[in-house]
Amino acid sequence: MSYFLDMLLGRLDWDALPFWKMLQEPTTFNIINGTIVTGAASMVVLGGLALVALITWFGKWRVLWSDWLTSVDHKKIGIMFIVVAFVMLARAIIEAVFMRAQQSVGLGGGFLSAEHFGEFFSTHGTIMIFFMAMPFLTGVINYIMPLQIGARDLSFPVMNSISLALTAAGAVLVMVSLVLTPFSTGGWSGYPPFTESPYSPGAGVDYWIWAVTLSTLSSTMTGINFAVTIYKKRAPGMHLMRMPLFCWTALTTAILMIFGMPPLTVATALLALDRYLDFHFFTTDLGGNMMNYVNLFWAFGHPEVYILILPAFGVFSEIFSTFSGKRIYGYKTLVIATISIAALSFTVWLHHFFTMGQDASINAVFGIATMLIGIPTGVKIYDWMLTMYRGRVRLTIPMVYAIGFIMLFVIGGLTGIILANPSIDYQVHNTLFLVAHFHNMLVPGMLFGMLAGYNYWFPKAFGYRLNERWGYRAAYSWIIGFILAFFPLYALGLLGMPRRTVAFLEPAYLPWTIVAGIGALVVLFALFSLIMQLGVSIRRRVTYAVPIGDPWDGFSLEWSTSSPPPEYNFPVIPQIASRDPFRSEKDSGQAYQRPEEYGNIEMPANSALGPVLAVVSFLMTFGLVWYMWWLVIGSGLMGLAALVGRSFVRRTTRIISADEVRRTHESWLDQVARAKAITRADERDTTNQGLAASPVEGAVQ
Amino acid sequence: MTPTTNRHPGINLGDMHEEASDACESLVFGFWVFMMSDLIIFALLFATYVVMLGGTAGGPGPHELYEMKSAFLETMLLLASSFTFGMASLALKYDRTKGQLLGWLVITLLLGLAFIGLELRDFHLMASKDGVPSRSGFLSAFYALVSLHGLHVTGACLWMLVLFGQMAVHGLDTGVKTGLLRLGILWHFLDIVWIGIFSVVYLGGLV
Amino acid sequence: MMSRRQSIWISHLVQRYQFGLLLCLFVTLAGCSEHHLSFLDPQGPIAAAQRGHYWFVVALSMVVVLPVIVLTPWLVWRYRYGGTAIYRPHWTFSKKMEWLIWGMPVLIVAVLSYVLWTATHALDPYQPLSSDKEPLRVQVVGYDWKWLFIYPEQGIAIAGKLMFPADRPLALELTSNTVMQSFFIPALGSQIYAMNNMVTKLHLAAGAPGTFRGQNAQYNGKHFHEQRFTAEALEPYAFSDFVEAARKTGVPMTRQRYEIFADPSTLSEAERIIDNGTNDGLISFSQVPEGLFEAIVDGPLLARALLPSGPVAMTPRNVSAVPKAPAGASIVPFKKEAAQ
Amino acid sequence: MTRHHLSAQQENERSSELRSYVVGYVLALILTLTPFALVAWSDLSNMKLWSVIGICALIQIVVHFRFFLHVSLAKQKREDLHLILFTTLILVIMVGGTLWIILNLYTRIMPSMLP
Ligand code: HEA
Ligand code: HEA
Ligand code: CUA
Ligand SMILES: [Cu+2]
Repeated sequence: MSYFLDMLLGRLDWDALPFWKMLQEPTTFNIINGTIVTGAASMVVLGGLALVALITWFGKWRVLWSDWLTSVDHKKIGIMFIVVAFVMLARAIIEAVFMRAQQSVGLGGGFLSAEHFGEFFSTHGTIMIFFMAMPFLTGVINYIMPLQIGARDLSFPVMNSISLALTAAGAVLVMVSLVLTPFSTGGWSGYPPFTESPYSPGAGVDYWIWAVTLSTLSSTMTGINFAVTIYKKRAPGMHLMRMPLFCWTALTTAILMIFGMPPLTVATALLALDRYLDFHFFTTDLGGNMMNYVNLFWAFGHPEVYILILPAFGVFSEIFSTFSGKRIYGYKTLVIATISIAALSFTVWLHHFFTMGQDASINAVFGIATMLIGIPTGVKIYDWMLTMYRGRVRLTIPMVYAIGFIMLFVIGGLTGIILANPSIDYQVHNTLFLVAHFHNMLVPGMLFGMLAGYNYWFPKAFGYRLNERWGYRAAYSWIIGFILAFFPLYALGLLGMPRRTVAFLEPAYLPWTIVAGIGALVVLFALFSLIMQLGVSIRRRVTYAVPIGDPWDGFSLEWSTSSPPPEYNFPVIPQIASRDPFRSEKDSGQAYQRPEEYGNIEMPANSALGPVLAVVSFLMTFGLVWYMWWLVIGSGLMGLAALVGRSFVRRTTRIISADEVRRTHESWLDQVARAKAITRADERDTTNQGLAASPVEGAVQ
Repeated sequence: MTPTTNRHPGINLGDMHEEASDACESLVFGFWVFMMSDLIIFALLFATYVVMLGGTAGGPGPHELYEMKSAFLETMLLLASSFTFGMASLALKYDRTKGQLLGWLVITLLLGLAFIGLELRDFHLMASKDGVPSRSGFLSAFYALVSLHGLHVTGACLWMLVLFGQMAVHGLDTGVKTGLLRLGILWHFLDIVWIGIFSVVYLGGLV
Repeated sequence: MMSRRQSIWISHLVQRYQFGLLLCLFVTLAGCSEHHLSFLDPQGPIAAAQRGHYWFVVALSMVVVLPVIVLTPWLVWRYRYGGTAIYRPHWTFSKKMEWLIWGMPVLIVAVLSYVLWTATHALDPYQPLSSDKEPLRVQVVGYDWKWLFIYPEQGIAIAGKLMFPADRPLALELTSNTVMQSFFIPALGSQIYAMNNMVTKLHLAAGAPGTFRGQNAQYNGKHFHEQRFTAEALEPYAFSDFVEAARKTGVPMTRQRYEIFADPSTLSEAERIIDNGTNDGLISFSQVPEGLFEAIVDGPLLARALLPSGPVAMTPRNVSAVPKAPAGASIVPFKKEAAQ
Repeated sequence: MTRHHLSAQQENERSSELRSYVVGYVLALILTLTPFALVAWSDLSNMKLWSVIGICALIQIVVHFRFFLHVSLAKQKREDLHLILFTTLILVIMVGGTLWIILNLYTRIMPSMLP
């Protein structure tokens, strides 16, 4: 019987329950920590149950299944990616706030146990990078990029759904680690030998390995999908040099994913071999060494941070141009700069381990390569400024984020340049100065970028604008909260405070950690504002509706379709004759033309492969974490069967008839004809239905 | 399609197979991109292998473990299979019957299986000389690299079986053709990786 | 190279004294600890040069960073919607501007790169410091969660404090008996990793007697934040007194004591057992055999073999209090619930 | 209904492609046999052997690309070439960088690991 149980449950036992230790040894400290973790776990469980209950109550299972989960429409997949990002974000933020709260009372103690603090920074980092930032930007690119290049979908829609499935499975795995604990305490970089079995024997590191592996595979497939789509599915006439800058950044991001993910795959796979099969890559006892792990991890890690930032750069390029009422300054320069950043990002990874002991010349070479990235980045910044120059700048919400970004990002860039100097890095490496640097890039850079894009494209995706008042509140409290929360960390780092410290003994740190804690509260308020913004907007969606689809007087193709766009995006694939095609159409009065004839449209049919693989890959990795080998083998075979089975399917598309296309399109065109065109002065008013007055009428002046 | 430009790497089906040829442009390109990503994985394992050469930890090293003869045989098998797969591709492109195609594919499959068999025999022999992955960092790196290649070959063989199944159900339709083209790319690619393995691992170690 | 003169010059440029004072103010406000914490308050030539380099980079980057911070709000205001400034929606390129926006960063990066190259070589931690005195050799071993400082020439080892004479440079060799760690005394200079089976090197020096905070900066488990020590630069005579005292009153390094020490525990836990609970944050070992460090680098078994068997603590009273280290403890250094 | 349905141009294409495989096979055989034979029977110095092995391998890789994968600089689409060149670049950077870094680290801090 017990033998059977062991087989069934692997190494899973009572210890895994978050409240177990609290029950065994009920000290105050254990009770506090047990309660926090149990609370989190119950939130996961109750949240899940509530969701199931709600869906059942409203009878939405069928809709969920056939309209969403099995859908291979890039727009829906994009939205689902963002939903995953949002759910994971909620957890990572709470952890961040806990860490800041702990450190603001961390003088000589605090309330969090060291293990929980370790799990917090590890899950926070892992989630933010792999399950918040990556899905978020993948979602945005998924939604926008095909619209901008005039395509109906990605090249491989089913693979797109599989990418989503793997990310979702990884996210669920991380969430499950809250209920069946523990998670790794090795940080998001998971350096061995600390993460090897002798030092981290539990399931924690295995959760980390498999969650990250799922995310990596997902991103590799996403990268391939994006790159092929951009190369092969552009509308006729859309040369590479006519693509909107966001598509350029999508392309470079895709290439970084394709080539940047493999080192991580290798690093985590070798670590897994060490842990599961007693290989000796990173343990020094039998001829291994951890230096190669560090090397491999950062050969991924550095391109990764540019994966995170480049799409944000793309978003900002669109936003600066749109809200300055002006074409982007220096398109070619921006393209060249983007490509240089992407290429250079493969040549600098050593700057994450200047202090390992290699030759000064190696350090110097990589240090200089790192600083070189400052050049194209600076050029981009100046190009954006020159875009505003002689423009008509409208301080909308996306623009507030953009301005905040540009001013804060240069400070983060400056500290990056500081870190790039090996002899200085010897002082600030592994301190909160570094933490401040990368949050300075990630929050005003990647996060503001995504938030700006969210405010900018939300009307496109859902057909109504977001509420302004809460939007501004969110944006400004983001900026202020960020400054308060992270600038003190620069000071703390300069004062020698190491990162990943649960508590400290220097009174000198306290004022700074308290300010940072307050900043985290402001950021929390920003998050609250975002939620309010969304809630209010949904309630007033009729008032804010912009069905015509061009609320900001945009430049690129996505604004030329209805909001939300039809499944097939374009009733007729547009013919592109210039950069900023929609702008040109509007300028020459050619926008909203009636196509001469409509054709049948062949769209990819729904597929259950994605959801099936999501379940299978979750079960498989869960089995791996807890040593439930039957589950691993069983789900592995199921996955294989699903893939093979799918390869026999031949009817993978369905036809949307020309009649239906005509009906939808003509009724939208009628709506366009009835709508009132507005100038930019009324942009934020409820009269904005998404139809821009033509420039002849002084639309922007 | 003008005969002077290739739409994608690998053999191009050309206008005799219009539908498949069109479908291939994205499919094969995508697969090729994936191969390049996979190539980075192999490259990093090669680098890892080289930097772990010194990590024998007193255990057996290349000279004790590697056998020139079987490495040579394996090389010949893979190389021949690349050629026979080429013949299969030509049969697919120019002959409208399945006979030749199937013949060449089956030969390729047998060569592939023979390769795997031989490799397993190698591993077995090595294990009997204490050459197991848990023995040392060096051996860990060896097994990670070489068996990843072996796993790829195994996967390719399985894929071929699946394609046989599809051929039985659907005949030689576009799906099968594009599948074969991609499989061909994988097959040649694995041969290229093997060049690296026999040069860096076996010959380099036996020098 | 980043000579002293140069760094002083740079520092003047950026008003070194003002910032230093400001820092001190904060430190004092918050109840000044007598330990120097930061390289911005440098206590030795390396840290001083690093501070100089730091401010130099900050100052030079300002040339390209400040315009962004200043001009962005100005642009937003000047070219606001509804304003009257010139509007050129189709103006998208200017050769002159192009020269400026590429040229400035290129120039700055060129200068920074030159300085980076020289400074990196000059401050290479492997580079011995020039001094008319022989450097003091100390071998540093990282354990979970404490450091051991072995003085091979003196035959002593201490944990919790790093004592050295202020007038001689320090030549450190570092390794770790466990996971990767990073040895770091900010007020003196560079941090560097310490890794199992490997030896890294670091050269430091203090300008004058004083105490400086030292720590491990690479996360290594739940007592990571307690892995701290005090570095103390002493007057020359005080150092020889210290060595004498350690030789006399230090506990002899035995295999048993070493094993207790090497087990995962904080310094104070180890001190309680090994050092009779003197509770002064310091364990000193005498009779440290020659070659202990090298043996630790080569493998835990060698280190153990090198050490003579002997009692754990000074008095039998404490011996009974010592938990028996289970067999194989060193193979699985982290028991799931290591000593609280 | 096989070959005689092919047009003259297709016949041409067919024979040139067949030639490509055969030539490729023969070249690959030569480039494989040479290093194996040298390692087995010659007594060249190690350094020389390694260079021969390396050079043969590199040429053989090119041969495979050219004759089996039909990749040619002149006829390929731009994106295919971009991709191959970029992959080569990344490969060189990552592998070269790894070797440079780790081997240097060995000499400085872990001489026992030097091969
Ligand atoms: C994208 C990455 C990202 C982001 C956004 C953040 C955001 C934050 N992070 Fe963190 N962090 C990391 C990545 C990130 N972090 C990483 C990689 C580490 C290192 C881990 C390690 O050590 O290994 C780390 C570590 C880290 C630490 C540990 C420091 C240490 O080592 O001692 C701390 C401590 O306070 C911290 C705090 C915060 C705080 C307060 C925020 C706040 O800014 C968070 C607030 C964020 C939000 C409120 C999100 C905003 C909302 C949206 C985007 C949603 C909007 C969308 C819709 C409405 C649809 N972070
Ligand atoms: C989006 C993420 C992002 C971005 C964009 C960057 C951008 C940069 N990063 Fe950062 N970085 C991270 C995320 C990011 N980083 C993370 C997550 C880590 C730590 C991970 C961990 O350890 O957990 C890290 C760590 C890190 C280190 C390692 C430090 C250490 O571990 O000790 C270094 C060192 O060189 C560095 C440097 C840089 C540089 C030079 C840039 C440059 O690209 C910046 C370029 C921008 C500018 C320079 C500003 C604009 C330019 C101008 C206004 C004009 C010209 C300026 C000059 C000529 C100077 N980063
Ligand atoms: Cu107190 Cu400096
Ligand atoms: Cu980096």
